[in-house]
Amino acid sequence: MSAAFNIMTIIAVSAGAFFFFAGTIGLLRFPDTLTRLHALTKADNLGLGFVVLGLLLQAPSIRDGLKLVAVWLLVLLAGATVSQLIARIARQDGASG
Amino acid sequence: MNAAVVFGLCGAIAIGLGLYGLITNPQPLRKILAFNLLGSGAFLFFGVVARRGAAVGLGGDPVPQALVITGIVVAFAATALAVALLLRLFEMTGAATIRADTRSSPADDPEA
Amino acid sequence: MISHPVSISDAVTGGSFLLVLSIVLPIAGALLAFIAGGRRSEWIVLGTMPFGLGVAIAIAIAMQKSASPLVYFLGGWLPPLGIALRADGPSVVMVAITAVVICTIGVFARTEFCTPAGSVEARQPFAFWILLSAVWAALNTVFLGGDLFTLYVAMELLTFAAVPLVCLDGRAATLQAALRYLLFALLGSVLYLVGTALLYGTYGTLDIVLLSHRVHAGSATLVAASLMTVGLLAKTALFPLHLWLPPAHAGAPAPASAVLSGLVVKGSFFIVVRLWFNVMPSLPGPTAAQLLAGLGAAAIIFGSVLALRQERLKLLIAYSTLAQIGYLFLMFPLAFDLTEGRLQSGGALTAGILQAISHATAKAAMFLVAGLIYTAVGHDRISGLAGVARALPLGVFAFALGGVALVGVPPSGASLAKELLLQSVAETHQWWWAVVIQMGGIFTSGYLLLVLAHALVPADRRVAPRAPVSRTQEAAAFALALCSLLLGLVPWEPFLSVPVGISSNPLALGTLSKALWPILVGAVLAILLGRWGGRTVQMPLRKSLLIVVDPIRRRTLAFSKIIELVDDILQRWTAATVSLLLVVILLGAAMLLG
Amino acid sequence: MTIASTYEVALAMIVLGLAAWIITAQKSFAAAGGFVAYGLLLPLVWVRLGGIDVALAEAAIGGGLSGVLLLGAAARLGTTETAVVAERPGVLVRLLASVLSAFIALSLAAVVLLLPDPGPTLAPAAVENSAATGLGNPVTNVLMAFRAMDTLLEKVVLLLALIGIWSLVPDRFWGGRPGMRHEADPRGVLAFLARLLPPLGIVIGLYVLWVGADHPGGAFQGGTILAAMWLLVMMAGLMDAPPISRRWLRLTLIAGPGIFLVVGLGGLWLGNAFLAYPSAYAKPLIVAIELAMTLTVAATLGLLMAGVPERRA
Repeated sequence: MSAAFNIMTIIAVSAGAFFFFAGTIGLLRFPDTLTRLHALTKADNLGLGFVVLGLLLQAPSIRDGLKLVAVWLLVLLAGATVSQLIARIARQDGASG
Repeated sequence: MNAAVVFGLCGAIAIGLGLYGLITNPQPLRKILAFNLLGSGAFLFFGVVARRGAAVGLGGDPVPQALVITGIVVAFAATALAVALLLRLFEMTGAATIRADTRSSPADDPEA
Repeated sequence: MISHPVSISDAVTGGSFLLVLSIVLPIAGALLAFIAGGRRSEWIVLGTMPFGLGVAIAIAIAMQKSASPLVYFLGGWLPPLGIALRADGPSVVMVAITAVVICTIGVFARTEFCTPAGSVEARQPFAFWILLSAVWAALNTVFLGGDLFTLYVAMELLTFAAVPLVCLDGRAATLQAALRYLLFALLGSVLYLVGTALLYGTYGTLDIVLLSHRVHAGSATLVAASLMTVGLLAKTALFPLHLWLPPAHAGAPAPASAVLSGLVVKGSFFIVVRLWFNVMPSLPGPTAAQLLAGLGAAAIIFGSVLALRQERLKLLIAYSTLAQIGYLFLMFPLAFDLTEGRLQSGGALTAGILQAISHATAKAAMFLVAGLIYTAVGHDRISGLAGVARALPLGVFAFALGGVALVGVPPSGASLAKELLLQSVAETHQWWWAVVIQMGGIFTSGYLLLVLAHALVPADRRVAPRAPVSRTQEAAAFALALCSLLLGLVPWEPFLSVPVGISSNPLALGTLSKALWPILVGAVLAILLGRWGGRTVQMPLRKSLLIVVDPIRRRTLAFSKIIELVDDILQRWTAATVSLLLVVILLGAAMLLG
Repeated sequence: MTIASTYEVALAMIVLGLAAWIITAQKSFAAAGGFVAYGLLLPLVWVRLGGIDVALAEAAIGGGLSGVLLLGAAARLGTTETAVVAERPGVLVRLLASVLSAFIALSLAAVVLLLPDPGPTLAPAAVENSAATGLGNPVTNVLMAFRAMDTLLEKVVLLLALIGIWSLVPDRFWGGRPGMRHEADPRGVLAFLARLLPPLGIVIGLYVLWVGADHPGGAFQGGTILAAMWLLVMMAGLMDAPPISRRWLRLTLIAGPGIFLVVGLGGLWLGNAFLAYPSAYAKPLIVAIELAMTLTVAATLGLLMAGVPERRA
């Protein structure tokens, strides 16, 4: 049982790491702010989601599991808001010059 | 190579980089950044010391760890004060430099 | 190694809770003043002053009675886990003098930093009174703290209280001076912090007494010692690490300058003393001690020559502080006992502490008078001081007394310090330091006479003070100067070791004449180096004198040009920080040599 | 090399790369950005060094508050950069500086590697004496009991930095509100976040304070989270910064050190020593002090970030 959990954790966390990696490449390689933002937020949300999913399987108690989910939700919320703000500024800058 | 060795070296190099930046970069803000780097290197030294004192089931000696927490607070207070001084100086003079013409005295009397 | 909460009888030796009070009282004053605000802040801080002074005196009495250092274990926790407060002789003396100086400055500053009628609260008074209280708390912690990290926090408290004092008037030039001061001081504190980490990692404690039992010469300890010492020197502004001092001390409002120059630099100096005399007396070795005193000697030459070349009174006093800080470091090689290979807490240490407190009182008095002169005539150009003596008779007299005390005329504390130093010179056969010691007195009298010569000349027309000068303020400055002059008469024996046969009769003719010749030489120096202009030159006697001395004057001026040039370079950030690293390395090497 | 040490070496390399970036980057804003990343990676280092409490403090302060402060300053000072570049020292001086810094770094590295291993430690003493306070987190025990004096002084340092910043106000704005007034779209996304997050954030802040008694966390870390919530609300324009003359504000700012001082003096009065807690009440007293300190820290940090008062009340 725990071996299966461990394997699933490894798979999920690796998938998460892959998405982070892809997102970072997008951040570095994409041409403008909006596409970079797109790469970053999309990949990071998924990536973190996978990491949290993987870790959930290892959580010692329900309480710790809930904390992990809370972390994920908070990061989603903050990430979404901040990328909105950045995108808005980028659009304004783009419009004015 | 344990954590104490790796991060001890890391702290020493951070201190070296911080010293170099503090000396050579003329912008006060960069000096403040360099000071923070120096400080983090010093804190890492405490961390190494704490790690080497790990005993009785603790991950590290709690005393140096507590010292670091106090140190971080003090360093932040210093950063805040320095940034406020710098921004106020910028507001008044439009420049951000600490190079003073040493012969022009700081307390110029208003009549002269 | 194991520490339990100890019972009251162990934690509290007779009256040692006074040590706690001396720190808590000014902190409480600052906190209460912060809530109360406005005029009440001033009253609260002034209200704590008599109590603070009382506590300082009570500590001295308690120590005299117990005839041993007072110790207090905070929270009942014994070191190494807990923190101890300790009062030994030097710290008791420093606590007492700090109380006297702070209280006198408090009396003086009432006129300058009072909340104007009609406003609820004003920025400058609010900040000044709280910062003054904080400086006091920080200094007492520095003098009494028994743990190197507590000393670090106290030192930061001191810096954060001192920096805003520099730029209270809010002008751009003083803001810049404050920023320079803060950045350089922060560099100093990081170096100190690195040193404490290394010491803890080697010995598992930062308690001064425990460390003194455990310390041995190892590479980590040597590196820690040189980093910590140089970090402290940067905060003390010992040459060549003085770039921040002249603009900061000269730019601040007079009462703040008095605090900064008289007291604040003594805080980090005192920690150097703690480190070298208490924590590791046998570690630095004679070469390192000579190096420290060498920097001190350079500070005396640079500070004094530059002081003589200043056009403005406050800058002159600031540069003289530079020289006087150098004087404080002359004691290190003289306290070194070559046969035992360690620093001895004997006559030389007493001299250093005495010099520190004499300077604290005298320099505070001189800065206060400079402030009065500024209020009275609206500027502090030395060449425009004619007639000031008539407008401010007591003030100028106080300035003269403070200067005379610093020169080392009996019965001043500085004269006793000089006697002690010269005796140590004779005992340790280091004649070259005798030359430097005498030079210090000569230079001091030089710039004192320079100022007095200008101030005592009658003006063409009556100088009408632009603003009335309060007699209380003059009296406060005078009291401090008088205090400095009389420090040599205090029976120091219970607190500081005074070898027998030192100035049994300070008023005897022989000692007086010994003190007078430096003044004469100083007068010559003042004539040679001072910026003489305006009326004073017209006096026939000096005119004929000038013809004789003109060629010599030209040579000395060329010399002073070189000094000014070097100082210009050292006041640049890069040069100062590079020399800081060089001093670290040199000091480390000197300690390695032994 | 084990996986753990590979990870540590890689982490150290990234941290040092960022450190080099902070020093060498052309633009201050880029350097400050690098510092934020640096400050976020350091907590990982601290976890490897077994200092979870420090990791929390470092993340909150180093990466969070200091980073925001420095980024903000870099944005405002951007125009001054070209003028100051002229003051850059010449090649020879830079070479000298790098040689000296490298020499000092090398000697420090040598010395720190030669420190005794296993080193001297107070961990057994700290654990052995933890019964006196009833707290399970040894770091909190050191901060609140064994070395309470340092913590008390540190809180005064924080307050003093704030007074120092306030003392820079132009006289006409004394007693006014710090910082600029933030005008954000009340229906915008930031305002949305500022309505949604603070209730949660306050709970988390108090939770961090509460668990700090027995697990990593504590007054400072909790207070920082509260300060962040306050700053968020202010930035979203939902709430203005309070005028610095307000009595309630000043009371909050000294509540921490004030109560600490009172309890400390109570210890003197009740017989043991200054800063000693009567053993029956040690835990409730410490939690009370920490609660007050959390509020004070939150208020102080928020105002330190807000800066110099620039507007009338």
